[in-house]
Amino acid sequence: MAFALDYLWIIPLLPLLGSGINGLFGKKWPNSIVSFVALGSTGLSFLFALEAVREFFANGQQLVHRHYFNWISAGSFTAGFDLQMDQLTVVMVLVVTGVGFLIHIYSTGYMAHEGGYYRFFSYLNLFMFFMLILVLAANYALLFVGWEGVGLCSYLLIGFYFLRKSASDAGNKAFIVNRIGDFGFMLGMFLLFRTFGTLSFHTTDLKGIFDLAVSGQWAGVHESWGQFGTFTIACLLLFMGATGKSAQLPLYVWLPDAMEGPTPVSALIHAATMVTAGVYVVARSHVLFAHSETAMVVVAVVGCATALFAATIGLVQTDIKKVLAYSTVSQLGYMFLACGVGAYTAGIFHLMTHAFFKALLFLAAGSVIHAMGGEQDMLKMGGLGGKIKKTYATMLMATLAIAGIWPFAGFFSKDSILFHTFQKEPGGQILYGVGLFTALLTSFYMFRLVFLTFTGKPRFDEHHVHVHESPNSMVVPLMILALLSLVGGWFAFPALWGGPDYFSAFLQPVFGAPEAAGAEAAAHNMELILSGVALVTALIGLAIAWWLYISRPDKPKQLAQSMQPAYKTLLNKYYVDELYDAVVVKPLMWLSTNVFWKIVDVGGIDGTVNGIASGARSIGDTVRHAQSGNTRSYAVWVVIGALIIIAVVLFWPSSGPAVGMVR
Amino acid sequence: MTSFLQANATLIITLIKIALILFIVLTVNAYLTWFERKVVAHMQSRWGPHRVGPHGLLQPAADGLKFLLKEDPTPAGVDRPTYFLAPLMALALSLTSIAIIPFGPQSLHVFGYEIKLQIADLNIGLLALFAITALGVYGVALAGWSSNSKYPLLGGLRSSAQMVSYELALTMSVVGVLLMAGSFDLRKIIDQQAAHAQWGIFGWNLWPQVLGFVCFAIAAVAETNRVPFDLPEAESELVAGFHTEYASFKFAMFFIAEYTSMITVSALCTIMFFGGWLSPFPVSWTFTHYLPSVILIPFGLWVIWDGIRYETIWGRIVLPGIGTVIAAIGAALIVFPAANEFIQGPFWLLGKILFFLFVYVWLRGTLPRFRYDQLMSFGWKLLLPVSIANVIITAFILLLRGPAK
Amino acid sequence: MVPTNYYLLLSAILFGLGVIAFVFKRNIITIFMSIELMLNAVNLAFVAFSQARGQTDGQVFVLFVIVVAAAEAAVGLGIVILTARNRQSLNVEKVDLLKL
Amino acid sequence: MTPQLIIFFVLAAIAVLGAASLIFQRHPIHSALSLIVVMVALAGLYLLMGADFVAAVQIIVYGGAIMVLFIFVIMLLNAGIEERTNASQMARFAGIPLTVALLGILAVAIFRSQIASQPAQLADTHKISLMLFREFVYPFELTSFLILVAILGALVLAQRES
Repeated sequence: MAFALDYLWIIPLLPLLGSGINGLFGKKWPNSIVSFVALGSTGLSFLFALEAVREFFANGQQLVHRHYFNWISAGSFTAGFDLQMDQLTVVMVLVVTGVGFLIHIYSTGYMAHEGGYYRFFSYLNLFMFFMLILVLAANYALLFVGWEGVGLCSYLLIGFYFLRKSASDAGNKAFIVNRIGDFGFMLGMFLLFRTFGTLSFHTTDLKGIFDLAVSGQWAGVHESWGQFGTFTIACLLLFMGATGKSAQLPLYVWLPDAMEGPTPVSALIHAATMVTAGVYVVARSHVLFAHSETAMVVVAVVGCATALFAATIGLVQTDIKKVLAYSTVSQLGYMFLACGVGAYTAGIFHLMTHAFFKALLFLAAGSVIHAMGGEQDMLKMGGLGGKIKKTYATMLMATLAIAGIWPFAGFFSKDSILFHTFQKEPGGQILYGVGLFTALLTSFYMFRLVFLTFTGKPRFDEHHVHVHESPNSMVVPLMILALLSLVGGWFAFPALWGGPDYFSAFLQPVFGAPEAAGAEAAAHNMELILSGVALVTALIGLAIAWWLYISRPDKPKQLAQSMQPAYKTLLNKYYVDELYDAVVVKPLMWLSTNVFWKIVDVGGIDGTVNGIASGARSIGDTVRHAQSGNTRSYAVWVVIGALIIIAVVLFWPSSGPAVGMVR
Repeated sequence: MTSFLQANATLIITLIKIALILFIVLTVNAYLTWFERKVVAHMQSRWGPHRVGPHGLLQPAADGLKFLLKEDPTPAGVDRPTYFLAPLMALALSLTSIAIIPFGPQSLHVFGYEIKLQIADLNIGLLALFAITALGVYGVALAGWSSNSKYPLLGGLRSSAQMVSYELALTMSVVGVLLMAGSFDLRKIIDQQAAHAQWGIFGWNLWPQVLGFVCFAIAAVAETNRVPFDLPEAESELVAGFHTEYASFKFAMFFIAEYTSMITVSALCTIMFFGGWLSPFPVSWTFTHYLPSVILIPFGLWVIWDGIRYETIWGRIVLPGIGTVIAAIGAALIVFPAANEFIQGPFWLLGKILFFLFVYVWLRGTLPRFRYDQLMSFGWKLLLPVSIANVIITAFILLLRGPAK
Repeated sequence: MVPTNYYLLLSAILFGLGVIAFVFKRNIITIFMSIELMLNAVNLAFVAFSQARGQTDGQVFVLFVIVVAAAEAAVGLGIVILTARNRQSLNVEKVDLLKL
Repeated sequence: MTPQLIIFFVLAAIAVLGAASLIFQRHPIHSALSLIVVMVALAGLYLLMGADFVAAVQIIVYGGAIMVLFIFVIMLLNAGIEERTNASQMARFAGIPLTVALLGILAVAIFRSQIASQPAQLADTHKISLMLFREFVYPFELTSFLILVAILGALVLAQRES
């Protein structure tokens, strides 16, 4: 009856097919066919996902787990190609396919004039495939496949303009930094396997990791309930991977550089979907985290710190995409903060809304860049509002959403995050304060971006730059996303007047009952107050931005002058890249050059090889003299051989009287 | 004494036979030279030797005396052992080969001892014969090499190449006969031809094996280094070939060896293809048994008549004597039928051999010498293939006929 | 009648002499001859065995050996002639290079 | 001391002496001659063993063809006394002892073997031919091919490249 649920694998398969077809044959085809294939595959998989979700609901939201075939089976370790679907997966799949589909549409317009059209879409579809595998996977092994796959696609797409050195460098940087995280992730997996003897989440006989973690029926249960036991280590390792993928401190450095890729890529991969994989993993493994306070705290603190840190950097950036990148980092920090305080619902909620409005922001920024003919520096823009109205409107909505202005989506999600953070004991208030301040900064730099870009007088030569509205293929997705970023948060609407929060209710089977189920009423009042505070904060940020960039346009420079060192520090992103370069890269280079190359490789490996060769040569040099070319010596050798053979035949104990057998 | 004789009777008889054969053969050789010279002379309308003795009949003796008495210089720088060995080898081998030839069907009975007209009755007679002829090469080759002089060397090279080449053809050409006889034994070969005794001459191997015979005849002439294949001693180009450096009796050895091998080969040819001692007439014609006397008596009478009117007194005395002896032998054969019966085989055999010897001389008087390359190409490209073809044909026919005997 | 061991011993001695000749002669042709000598010794052993076992196959083997020896002599002597032509020497110790 | 034994010892002595002189003669022609002597002696031994066909073939092929070829080549190349160079130290010093060891080991082998020797019965040519053309027909054909190849090889080697 449940066709789509039985054939879940079709959802990732379709993008893979599209990727394959485009990658293999697209080179010869015109853009129309390529885009048809790409859009067709993605759209179909979106529809199929919808159908699957419908059946999921029809089934009464039972956890769907399908085993298709044994992928790895080595000794005691078996990892099947298993897909599962629960509420969390539903959210992720819909976000990925939906937003992905929209961005595909957008890309057809945006990439129309770029080279390597088929290549771009092949990569993009491949990314969809891996991302879907990641979210559908029913065990860590398969999840890791998707995990690495999206990393690969991100590398390929960041370096899409591989002729630009900065692009390829950025790609390498992303790849390498992610490796560090993935290393942790793998260690985490190994530890989990060693502990539980399996990697699958749930199994019918309740032998999956999560089942066991809940029931506690697993080997070595005694030694792992401590704060620094198996769970803590495993969770921290997984979180290390998450920080790599989701650009948290200290591994966030690759994301801003990732902006070298085409804007749709930034929107899809580095804003909406891939970077949220870390959050997804943490949420998916919440059962494990639940067992380790330490890990939770670490997650929360890191998330909070990242949020503030990135926001401060975002204050002074002038490259429009860089600003968005840092805001992405900071928003991801919010999500981790939510996960850290145990408000997984809020985290996923924010993940979803963020997917909407951040994708929208990037796409709109892309539209702006498109309009400006490739110009990314906000200081060279301004006054675009009148010329590209649709873009302006959608961008404004997105900004309102991210700033957390009621009734846009961001308000609800961020509000619930802050609320749960405030309720978190102990130390919740501190985190809340930081989060609130970050919200202020967020709304400030976002409106700064909007004002610099769309209002005021044009700061560019209008004769050379011909500003024009983007084609519909780009504008329509913008509008859809704008609508989503308006209504995307309304699942939680009723919660304001004490009604149910449908979203959290929906995710409840996965994450269990939300905290502070106790004092409902008090919590409700508190929530109202906090919401107000958050709204006011956002408005303050808006006001500051207005004051600085509309009424007193000269003020920013004076400010920059007055607090030069802070400004410089922020402008240079706290010199983190330089720091890493000095601490990690340079020593590593030195090590590989002077030790691994000059000593190990040249001395050790080449030495061994050449040594063998020279040894052979010297041996041959000595043995060579046996081959004097003098037949008589050869004859003597032959005689010796004959002697040996006859002696063996004669005197070998088993062979007996070989000669005397004649009768 | 007598006991000793009785004890080793066979040995003694064999020795006597050897001595007898040697004497006969050497004498025949001697008179063969006389015969050759006479025939060639008459072919060239000359007298030939006629000073020494009547009709030059003592010429061979004179020659032999000369050979014995002449000085025998050994050239400088010869390889002595080989130089002395070579003629000995040649002579010994050629004389040995005679030992295998059977001269008659029945064996003589003296003092109750059975005496075959054959020294060694081997059941691989033919093979042995070929083995000996094969070794015959060395005499020539070594002689040529050891005399340390260029003409002999060239002669030796030529003769060794030639003999090896033609030996192949010689051997192949008799295989047909062997197939028909199914044995190497010369007596058996003759008996096989006797199977059709009533056909007389038409029962001989000559007819079925005519190809083989032609090949054999040619190869035989070449094997004996006779004209037209006498390149090893081609006077015009190599002085005297391999025996240039040999003088007096060593030279005589080569000489005798050559004539002996002529006799051997003739005998062989007779036995192989001309029915050996079989008479050319059907056995049923018993009156043909008187043919020996019928030939001998008139011949003797003619000799007497010729001797009487000879120039010299010596001749007028000697020749009639010989004639009367011959005639007497013929008469005796008529008187003693047993002797007549016994003589039949040897008579025909010797008659045929004599015929072939005449053919040899005849060839010498007629044909020019081959050129060396002609010789080789003839031997390899014509003679050998033909003889092989003969073997194949014979084998095929025998196969069709079913198993022999 | 002669014990077979005598024949075998004789063939062994001849074989050994052949080996000695093979090792100690310098002339290529002579070395060839020594090979032939060894072959002959083996033939003798063959015939002796066949006679001892009252079977004929040993003699057949001898025939084969003789054929092979003939072929070997034909080719080998051809090579010898070429060598002598090209090196002006029959001494194996002077002919110790593959190239001229 | 039966006559066969006497003949055997005489022929064996001839053979061994011939082989020895093959070694000691300095001139290839003399070596060849001594080898011929050996072969003839061996042929006599074959006759003594009743293998007369083999004996004949031995003399015809070995004596009449192969050795003639040898002598022919020697004469053709006009090979002189062989010079006694001693480039090969191995042959010089290790040769004799090794060969003696070989002989010794062979002798050991022979004396270890106990072979019932039978009276020499005549293996007539008929039997040999039957065996040759029935049991050993394939080897026989192979040898014919071998000879063909040898002929071709000899031709190729002998012809002067023009």
